[in-house]
Amino acid sequence: MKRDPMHFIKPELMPRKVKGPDGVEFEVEPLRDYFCDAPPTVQHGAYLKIVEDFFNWARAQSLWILGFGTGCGAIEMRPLMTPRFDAYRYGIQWRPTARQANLLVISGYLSTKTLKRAIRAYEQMQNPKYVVGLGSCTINGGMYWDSYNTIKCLDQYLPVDLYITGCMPRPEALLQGFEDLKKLIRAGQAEGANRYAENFTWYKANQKQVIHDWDMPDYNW
Amino acid sequence: MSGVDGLLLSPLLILATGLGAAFLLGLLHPRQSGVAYGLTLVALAWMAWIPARWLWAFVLQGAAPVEILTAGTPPPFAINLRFGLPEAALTLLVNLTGLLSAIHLKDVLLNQGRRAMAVLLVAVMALGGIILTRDMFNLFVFLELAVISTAGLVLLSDTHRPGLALGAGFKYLVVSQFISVFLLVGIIFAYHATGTLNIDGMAEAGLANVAALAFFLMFIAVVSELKPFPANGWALDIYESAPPAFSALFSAATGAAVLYAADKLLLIGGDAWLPMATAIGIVTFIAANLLALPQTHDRRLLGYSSVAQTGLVLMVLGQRDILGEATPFIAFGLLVSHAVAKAGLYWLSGLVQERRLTDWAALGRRPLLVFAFATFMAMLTGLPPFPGFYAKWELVHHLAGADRLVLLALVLLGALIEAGYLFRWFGYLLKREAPGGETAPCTPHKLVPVLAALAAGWALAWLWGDLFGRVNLLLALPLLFALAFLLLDWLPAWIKNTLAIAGLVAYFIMTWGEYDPMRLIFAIIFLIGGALTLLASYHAHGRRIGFYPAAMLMYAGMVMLIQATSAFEFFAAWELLTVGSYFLILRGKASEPHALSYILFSLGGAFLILAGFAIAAAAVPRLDLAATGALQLDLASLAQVAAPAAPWVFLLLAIGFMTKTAAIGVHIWLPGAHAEAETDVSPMVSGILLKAGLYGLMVLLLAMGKQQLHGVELTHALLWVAALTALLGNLMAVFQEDAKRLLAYSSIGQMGYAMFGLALMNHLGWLMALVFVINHYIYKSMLFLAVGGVAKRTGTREMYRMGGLIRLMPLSFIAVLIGIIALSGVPPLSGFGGRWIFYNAIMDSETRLPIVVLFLAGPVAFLYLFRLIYTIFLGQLKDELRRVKEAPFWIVLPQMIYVALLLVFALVPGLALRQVDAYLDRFFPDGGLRWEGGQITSQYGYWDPIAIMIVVGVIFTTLFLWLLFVNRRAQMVKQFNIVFSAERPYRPETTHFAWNFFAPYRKALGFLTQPLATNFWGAVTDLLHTAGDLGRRLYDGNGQTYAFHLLAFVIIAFFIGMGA
Amino acid sequence: MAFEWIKIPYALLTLFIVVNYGMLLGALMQKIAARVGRRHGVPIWQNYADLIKNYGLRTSITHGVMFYLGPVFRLSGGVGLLLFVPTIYGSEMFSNLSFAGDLILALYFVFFGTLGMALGAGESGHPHAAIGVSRGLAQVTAAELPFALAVFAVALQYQTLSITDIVAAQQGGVENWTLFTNPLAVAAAMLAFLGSMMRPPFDVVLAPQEIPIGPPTEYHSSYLALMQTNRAIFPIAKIVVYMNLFFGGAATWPVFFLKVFCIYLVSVFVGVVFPRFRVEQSIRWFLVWAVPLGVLAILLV
Amino acid sequence: MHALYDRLKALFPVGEFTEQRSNLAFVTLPGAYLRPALLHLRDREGFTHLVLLTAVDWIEQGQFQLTYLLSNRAENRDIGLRVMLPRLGTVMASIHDLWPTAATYQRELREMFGIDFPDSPGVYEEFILEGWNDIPPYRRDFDTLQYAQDSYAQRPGRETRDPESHMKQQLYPGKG
Repeated sequence: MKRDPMHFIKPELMPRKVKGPDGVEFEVEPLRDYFCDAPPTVQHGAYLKIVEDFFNWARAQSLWILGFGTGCGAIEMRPLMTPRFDAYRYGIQWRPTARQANLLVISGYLSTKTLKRAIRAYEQMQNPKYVVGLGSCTINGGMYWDSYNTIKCLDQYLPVDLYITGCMPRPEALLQGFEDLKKLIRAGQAEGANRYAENFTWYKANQKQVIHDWDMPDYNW
Repeated sequence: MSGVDGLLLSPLLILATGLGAAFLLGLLHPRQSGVAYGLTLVALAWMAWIPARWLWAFVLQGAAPVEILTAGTPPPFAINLRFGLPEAALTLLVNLTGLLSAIHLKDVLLNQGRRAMAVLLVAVMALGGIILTRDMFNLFVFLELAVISTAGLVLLSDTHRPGLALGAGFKYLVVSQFISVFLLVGIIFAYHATGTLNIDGMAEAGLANVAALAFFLMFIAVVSELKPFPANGWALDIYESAPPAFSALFSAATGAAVLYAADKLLLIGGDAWLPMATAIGIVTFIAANLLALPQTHDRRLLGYSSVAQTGLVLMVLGQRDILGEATPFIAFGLLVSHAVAKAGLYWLSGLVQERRLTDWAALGRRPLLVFAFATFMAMLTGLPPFPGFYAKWELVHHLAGADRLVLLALVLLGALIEAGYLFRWFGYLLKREAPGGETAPCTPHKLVPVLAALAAGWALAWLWGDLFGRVNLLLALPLLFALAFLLLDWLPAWIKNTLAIAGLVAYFIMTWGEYDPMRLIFAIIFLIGGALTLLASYHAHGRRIGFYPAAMLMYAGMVMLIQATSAFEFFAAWELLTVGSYFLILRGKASEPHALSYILFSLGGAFLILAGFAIAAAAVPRLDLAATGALQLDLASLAQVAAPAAPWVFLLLAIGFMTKTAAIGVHIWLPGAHAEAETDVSPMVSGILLKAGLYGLMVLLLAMGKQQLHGVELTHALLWVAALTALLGNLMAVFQEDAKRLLAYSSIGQMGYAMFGLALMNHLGWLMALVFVINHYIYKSMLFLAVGGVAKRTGTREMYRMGGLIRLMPLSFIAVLIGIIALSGVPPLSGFGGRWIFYNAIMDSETRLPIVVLFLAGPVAFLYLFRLIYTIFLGQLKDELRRVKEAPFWIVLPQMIYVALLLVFALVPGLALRQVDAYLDRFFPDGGLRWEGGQITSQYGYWDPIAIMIVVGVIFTTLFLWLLFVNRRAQMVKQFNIVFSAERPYRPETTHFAWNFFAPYRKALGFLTQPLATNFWGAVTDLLHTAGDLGRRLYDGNGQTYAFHLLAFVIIAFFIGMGA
Repeated sequence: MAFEWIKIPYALLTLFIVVNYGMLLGALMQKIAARVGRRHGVPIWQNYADLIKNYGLRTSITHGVMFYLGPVFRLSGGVGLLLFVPTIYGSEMFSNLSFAGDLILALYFVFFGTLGMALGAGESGHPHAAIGVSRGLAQVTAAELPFALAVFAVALQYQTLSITDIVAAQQGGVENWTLFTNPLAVAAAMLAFLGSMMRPPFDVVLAPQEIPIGPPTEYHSSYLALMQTNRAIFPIAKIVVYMNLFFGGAATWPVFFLKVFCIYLVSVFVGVVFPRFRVEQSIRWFLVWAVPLGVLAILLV
Repeated sequence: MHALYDRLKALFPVGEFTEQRSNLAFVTLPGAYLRPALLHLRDREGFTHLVLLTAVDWIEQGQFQLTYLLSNRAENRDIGLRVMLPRLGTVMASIHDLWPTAATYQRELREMFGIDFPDSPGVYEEFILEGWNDIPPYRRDFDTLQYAQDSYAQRPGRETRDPESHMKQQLYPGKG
């Protein structure tokens, strides 16, 4: 039952003939006409190190998490907003849109179906951006080690900066993880976005290996 | 007899020729129908020539009327005929109609042979006899002759639909005999009472007093021949079933002749019988028009219309006590309009094969015939420059002068209903698809009568203008310029466009010194603005038949409007611009119903204005109407209208003007009319035409100022109307899906603002109104052009079908962007000036509450403006629009000029306003502005447009450069590269949030946009139609019923007339 | 009043002070709201970090020209509004550029940024942006009405449209403030104020849960930084208008800081207590509760 | 429930009857009689609610078992109808016209078991899986571990322990 990837292209993404108001027919190819397909590039920091350090301090101090719960671990992030943990103290906030977020937390198991969305969300964030894998499932599949539809190893598909172990890790562990991430950022070592751009073909190959119905451009701006 | 008369032929020859030719025809061999036809034509031509020659003599050579005595004895003992100016005119009319009808009837006559021709000749001769004779019994004889020959003609012509005409003719005969009995009995009684059969003798003997019943019988018999309501079913069947040319004769000639007979009888009856004639006339006028309203059969509709027109003339005859010397001018004006137009329309109907009104679409492709139809329609509805217009003006003024206001209202109501079905018909003719695409065969003998009527119509228009004595509209330069385009319509559009632009500009250069600063603003908008808008018309290819005459007619009307000094000129100009714009609007693809509602509201408004002027003229003390007979009312003397009439005059005029500015309640015509109009017409009718109504209001308010009615300050009421107009116009704009409708509703709102400014009645309020006038002209023209250009390219006006066009149509986008910023009043563009003056103006105002409504209206504008620009230019580009190009150059060019104008006006509003500000000091001495350098100061606040522009510009530019610098490497993405909750959009259609854009707002305030006004006017129209339909049940096609109608009519008339 | 070159550095100084005060005040208000929920909330310098972070982003995207212009419009609107209104009463130095126009200018310039922002958001092609704008505009029609009425009432009361003159009329003691001389107008205006601060119960425009923050959904990096700057300036600029019209203005910077803080706090107080209104609910609320106050205010002046 | 069974037996050739609880029972019947039986239960017996529609893969018997679980809310009792179908080329008539929700179940069954329900709305659209290119994963002949190992990169060094023995060792060390 192996099928050609083109088999999975949705009808709305198929090239189609349309007739303009002037009666002239032409072809619309949605994947080409509606999506930008420029590849990502490696971005260098500011020319002056002191400026870059200053930026890194600000980046560390302003972690905006994309409000995207991929698995059951998302439930452990909610308490961070409560008075008990109050992650806002540490400059951590949640943003509902990928454009404004700079931290993607993969919160638990990631089915291939969600992986596709996670990739899209990650690529729509702007450089520099960070990925934190939450819980055993992101590390080695965890209890889903033999599942037919979850990935077992997140860093094959997205440039993970930090894993937080546990099944599930407690909110305290999350806070600790974020503090560790801040250290990485301040040290200028959280360059996942650049790693992603550098190893773009490798990541894409891995992604496409598990996502059979690849119906989007290689990079989602 | 004078020397001149010696050269003239005896009028008796008219009768003799008719009879003789008919007799001769009998001698011919039945097969020689060609010869017979020739003989008939010659005879008719000869019969027409004699009165024509006489008419010439009467008018230009000063001939005296002749009395013709038969048998050589004076009246009591022998029949006498009179031949004066009216007789000459009428016989000419009758005989010409007969001649042209004979030409038109060629097929039928040749087919039917000499008998039919003889009967036709006899009929025409008999009608001539009715006109000429002064003897009562002789009149009876001619009437009988006319009736019998009419019936004979109908019966003879019973060819194409056997049975129908037969029935009609039979019914006609039956009912006619009833009438004859009345007449004969009346004559016997009258002779018994007075001992004479001579009409003048009876009059001298005071028959009406001596033997009222005798007179009643004679009178009612003659009136019944006029087919008064309801005793007219029998006649209508004739109209419907006879050949059209014959119906023309029946309608035009018979009507004219019998009306003259009725006039003679009224001479006997004296003043006492005038009210009855009036009553019968007006009831017939209204009822027949109502009955015509639901008609779908063309000839029957024309029949009803004929009856109505005859009724109107009868009513005029009945008003001779107050009309005095003006009676012939009015009566003939109406009569010839009716006769020429109706005959023309009947002849025209010979060119249409099917009988439904919609089948007239077959004529729609023939400009000449359309022009003929339009001419006839204008004649019937009394539009300038035709005789009916002058007659209506005089009539209404006399009625108002004698305080017969109910009658006045009824006349105008009937005229409006008549306009309703005629213009609806015209709409069918132009806009409906011809059934099967067939056009009727256009043989010369069918065409000649139509063209003759057309020529006669325009000749009469000139004649009546000349007779009117003061202003001959056909001599007005702007109107002539517009009419010249009728002759030039064969030229390609771009040449005509150049001519039109040159004409407008040239006329402005010729006249600009004549205007005061306020009028100058209007003149600039009408003339220069019109020329600017016409630039967009260069985009049209081909010849664009009909566009330029209509457009230039509208501009001519507007120019004449601001040049008008007297009420008559003003009103004529008003009607001209209305008609011109109607033809313009009608050109839109789906504009038929909207154009109709436009013209009806406009005519309704115009009639209110007419009534207002008439009442004002009556109430201005110094005018002695009876002495002058001329009803010249200067616009300035509106100020002198005396107290009880003044507020009513104000009210009538204000409502009349407000129908043009589309104040709430009478606004329903606007959205459709403006939205459905062509791309370059929308800016004309919205940006320019709407200002005519404002101009009218300005003239009115300047002259009359504040008026009180039952303790209500009318300007205060106007404030409320204006505020509600602004609010509801804006609100309704919010919920439109159609971009042009949105703009149209927005215009309603904007006009509300301008009206509000005027109604404030203070210096700054007026200045604000003028700012709105200027601004609205610029940005609404620009927006309509931009949206029209987009609609042209995308093939739709529905905004949700567009989207994302900014990259494809950047110039249009800029125009719309500038337009909406200006319209919304956001600094630094010119709309802010209007808002600033508004706030200063209301500081001076006593009234507060209406301002609340206006405050609410303000931000609502943002809603529809954002929607306009967003749903068209931003958001998601659709599949099929991906290759759309920028709008055509000639549509974009004026937009860019408007952008420049807006910026200039934003920077230096003083350029346009300073003069007006100073000028307004004359009327409102307090509260003017101070202009020092860039700064404008009122007594409350200040602003400096240049400083604002610089400050905003500097901040904006700085930030923009900064953003460009820090974002210099931004990746340009495509339209689906949006964060879509980690998904991707499905299709542009489902991603473009545009349809029902303000759904929550509808939930909250949608209840305010219930179509109350639309429902109200819909109910009024339904009511009229239902009334007409009910009336139709009277006419069941049964001869007995018709006879009964006649009896009932006579009895009712008897009780009402004699009982009183 | 006329233009002098020295006004430009003065105006820039005002701008500098207000931006910084706005940044800190914004965070402070967040902290206060957090304390209501027994949290500590963001650090007081959080807004600076966020701003720098956003400028520090290395990549960005653009949807087109209007997408660029949106934030520019937005911030121009904020800066312009601030500079068209005199900040410190009686100070030639901080009368800014108010020679360009009076109260009406300020009133209408408020919309400059809103309109431009709406257009920029529109070009992003994101339906949530359009939905947010649709909600925001719908709400603003009702929310601005009581304010407009109050402004009109105040202008009638003092018979002037010049802000400086209005402030001058309120000098000489607390009892001369419009707050006490025309409480109806102030009440109406303060209700309108709630509607314009993008806080609950009138924050359905941004509605982070349903339409990810509405109009600015697509904005990021320096675009967002510009908008954040505006977020610091604009509320204060607006409050300055309120302060001048209703609360006697401010003659010195400390008074200015205090009054702005207190007025700002009103919206925060209300915001932390009430849940969110839907658009039609808030429109009805304004029409039922705030507008009658405004109408009374203009009738009773 | 026995009374109900008797009534059903009178009408349809129903097979074995299993009473799980006093208010839950299962009957087996041939697929051809499913529809009339469902209609009877829904319209006459008050079982108005389709609780679920699921399948069991009896690979040993070469059969799929479809279970239609109906609920009578008024009397608080449930009945399950079982239909046995051959595993090869399994096709079953759709009941989406009786309960619209059935369409969703049927879509899932087609995707997860490969049981076809022609005419069921959207039955060939992807339901949960995207781009699935193997045999339906709930069939017992699908080897999920093998598939996971083939498809996904594994992190080396992972150990698997039996939870029972591991926890015993953790909690009670030394007790064996």
